[in-house]
Amino acid sequence: MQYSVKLQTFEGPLDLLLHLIQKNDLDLYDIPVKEITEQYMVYIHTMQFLQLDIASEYLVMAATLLHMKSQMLLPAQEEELGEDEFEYDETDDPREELMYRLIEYKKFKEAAGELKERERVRSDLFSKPMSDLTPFLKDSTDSENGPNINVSIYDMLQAFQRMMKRKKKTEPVYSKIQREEIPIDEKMAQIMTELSRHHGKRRFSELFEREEKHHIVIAFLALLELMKANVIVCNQEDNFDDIMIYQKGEHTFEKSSD
Amino acid sequence: MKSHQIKAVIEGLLFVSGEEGIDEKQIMEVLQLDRKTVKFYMAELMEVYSSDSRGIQIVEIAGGYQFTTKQEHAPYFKRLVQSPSSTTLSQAALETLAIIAYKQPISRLEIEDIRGVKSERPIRTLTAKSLIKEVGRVDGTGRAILYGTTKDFLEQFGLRSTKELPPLPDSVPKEEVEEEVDLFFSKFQEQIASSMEEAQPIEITERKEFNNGE
Amino acid sequence: MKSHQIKAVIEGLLFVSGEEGIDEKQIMEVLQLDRKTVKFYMAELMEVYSSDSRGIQIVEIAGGYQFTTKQEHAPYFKRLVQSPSSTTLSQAALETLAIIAYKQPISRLEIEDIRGVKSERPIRTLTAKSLIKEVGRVDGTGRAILYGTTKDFLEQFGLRSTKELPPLPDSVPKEEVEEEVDLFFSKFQEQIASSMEEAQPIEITERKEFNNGE
Repeated sequence: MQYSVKLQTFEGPLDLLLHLIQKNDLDLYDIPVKEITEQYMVYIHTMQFLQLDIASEYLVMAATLLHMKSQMLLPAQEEELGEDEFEYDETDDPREELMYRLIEYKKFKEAAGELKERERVRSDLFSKPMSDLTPFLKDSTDSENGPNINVSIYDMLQAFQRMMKRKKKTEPVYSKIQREEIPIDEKMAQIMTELSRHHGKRRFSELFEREEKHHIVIAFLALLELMKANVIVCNQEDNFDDIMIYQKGEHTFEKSSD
Repeated sequence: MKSHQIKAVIEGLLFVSGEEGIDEKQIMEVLQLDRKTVKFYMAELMEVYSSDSRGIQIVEIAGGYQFTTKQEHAPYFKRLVQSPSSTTLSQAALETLAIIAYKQPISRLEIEDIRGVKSERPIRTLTAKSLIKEVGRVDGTGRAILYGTTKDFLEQFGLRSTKELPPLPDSVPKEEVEEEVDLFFSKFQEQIASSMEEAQPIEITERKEFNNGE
Repeated sequence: MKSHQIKAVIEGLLFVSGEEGIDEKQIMEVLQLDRKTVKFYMAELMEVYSSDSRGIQIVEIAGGYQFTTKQEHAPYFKRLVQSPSSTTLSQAALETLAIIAYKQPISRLEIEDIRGVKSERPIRTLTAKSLIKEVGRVDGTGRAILYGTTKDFLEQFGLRSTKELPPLPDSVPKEEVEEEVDLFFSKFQEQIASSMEEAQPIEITERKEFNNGE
């Protein structure tokens, strides 16, 4: 129980990375990728060891880090790459993007701390409820006006509707999840079949049957294996964008219909 | 503690107690003073507040004290109630008002269950604006206050009775729904609809765990 | 009307408005004064109330004024009344709120980009608490909702306007490392140590464990 409390202090992979950087006294402007990746992976393993749920964002970050690590180890590849996508300039430091995100996140994390402090100070100031002003209405000469509030019944209904909308999003969806065993080799083969069926190009989101963690993780791991085997190339345009997978070899990288 | 500080704290105590006022005994406890000393400071404060240049005065009520406004300022408060700028309601207040209008009589807890957040303040605002009032108490321990709408509420919205309220919008506008179909929600709406017919308080809605961690 | 009477009326208005506060405009309407004159009297009153011997002060928030007690007296009131904003926000909600406060108008996706995690829940909580609201839509397909802060936000954090927010820290000072050791982290360190010793490629162990999990 103790550690679940501790774990909640991480607000996501960026928060965790900041923590690791600070804890190990690393330079945010010159992140040692190998070290931070290893520590990050150990953290993920520890979470699993303690049988805690790992949010998908943490896995995406793991992928980013591993990719970055491999990018920094391997010599830059020369590729024929269609038009605009997928270009790595040799001079680009793959860490730059991550560094920028960490700095940006850190700013707001600190700002959140300041807000918290403000809230605390503010909560030390007490007031009283608004006085009941009805008595003043009662002996008013033009009392037929009522409280004369500038809202209509539709404002009220609209407010209600907004609340329903908000609540709707809060309700959970119940579904039964059946456990499936998907061997990684099988998944790898499946991905290659998928790729050849779709002109050597596929989105990551199209590689698993359902958006369940289990499926996503397996597909993701299979991807890593395929990358290691050097039969595919992956590209992600932006954070949280879908990952594009390209088959290497006989197929050219043509643009798919979408 | 110096005497001017003691008076300052008493002033604050009188203020936060608002219309309800505060007992001599409470002041004694909070400041760890004996009755005689409290009486002494109260006399001094009342003297200060009796000045013409003050808009609040201290009145003595059944073993306690209370801040009130001055009678000669009544016309200004009348104007305040009817001032066009004091007349909008926040989303929180409107939501709360809608729930009370359709589900009355209803307790604060039930309102909070539906809204998913604390609702003391909008209830106080609505009461102060004379749109809702206490209409009864829940039986049993606690005897929670039950709220309902007032005559002023009907006037404000041009209704002859609460039966004239339009039916509740039970569907969220389509274009605004970005999420996949939610089985639970349709269930929820069905239940609202049926509970409306039966005019029962909603109990079905919130589950505590939905709000976890926020 | 003499100036001391005007101030008296304002004092009364501040008192009855309590935690709702009162706008400059409302004071103008009630007293039939122009904005400049109201500002002048408010400044004088604030000065008077700032004295050490007073237990109430006037705070300026969200374009209005409000009577509150003083921070140094908080311990005396904590025992008597509930704090106005005693419901504290989670870290997730605070981070989301900070991003919205500084970057408004901003869409959920942009917020998630900065935080690196899904942020629907904190957004809902903040909306329910009336701290943020929809302030517009992104042009084009999808028409994502743009969020901004509300007047309640200013009130809860004691701000006159969002311009009063402290500047965002743009340099990154090195912070002291928290020295909290707990069960989790000793476990964590152990694993680091052992994985370092074995010096195995991390990818291999990873696969096995992911397969077992779930």
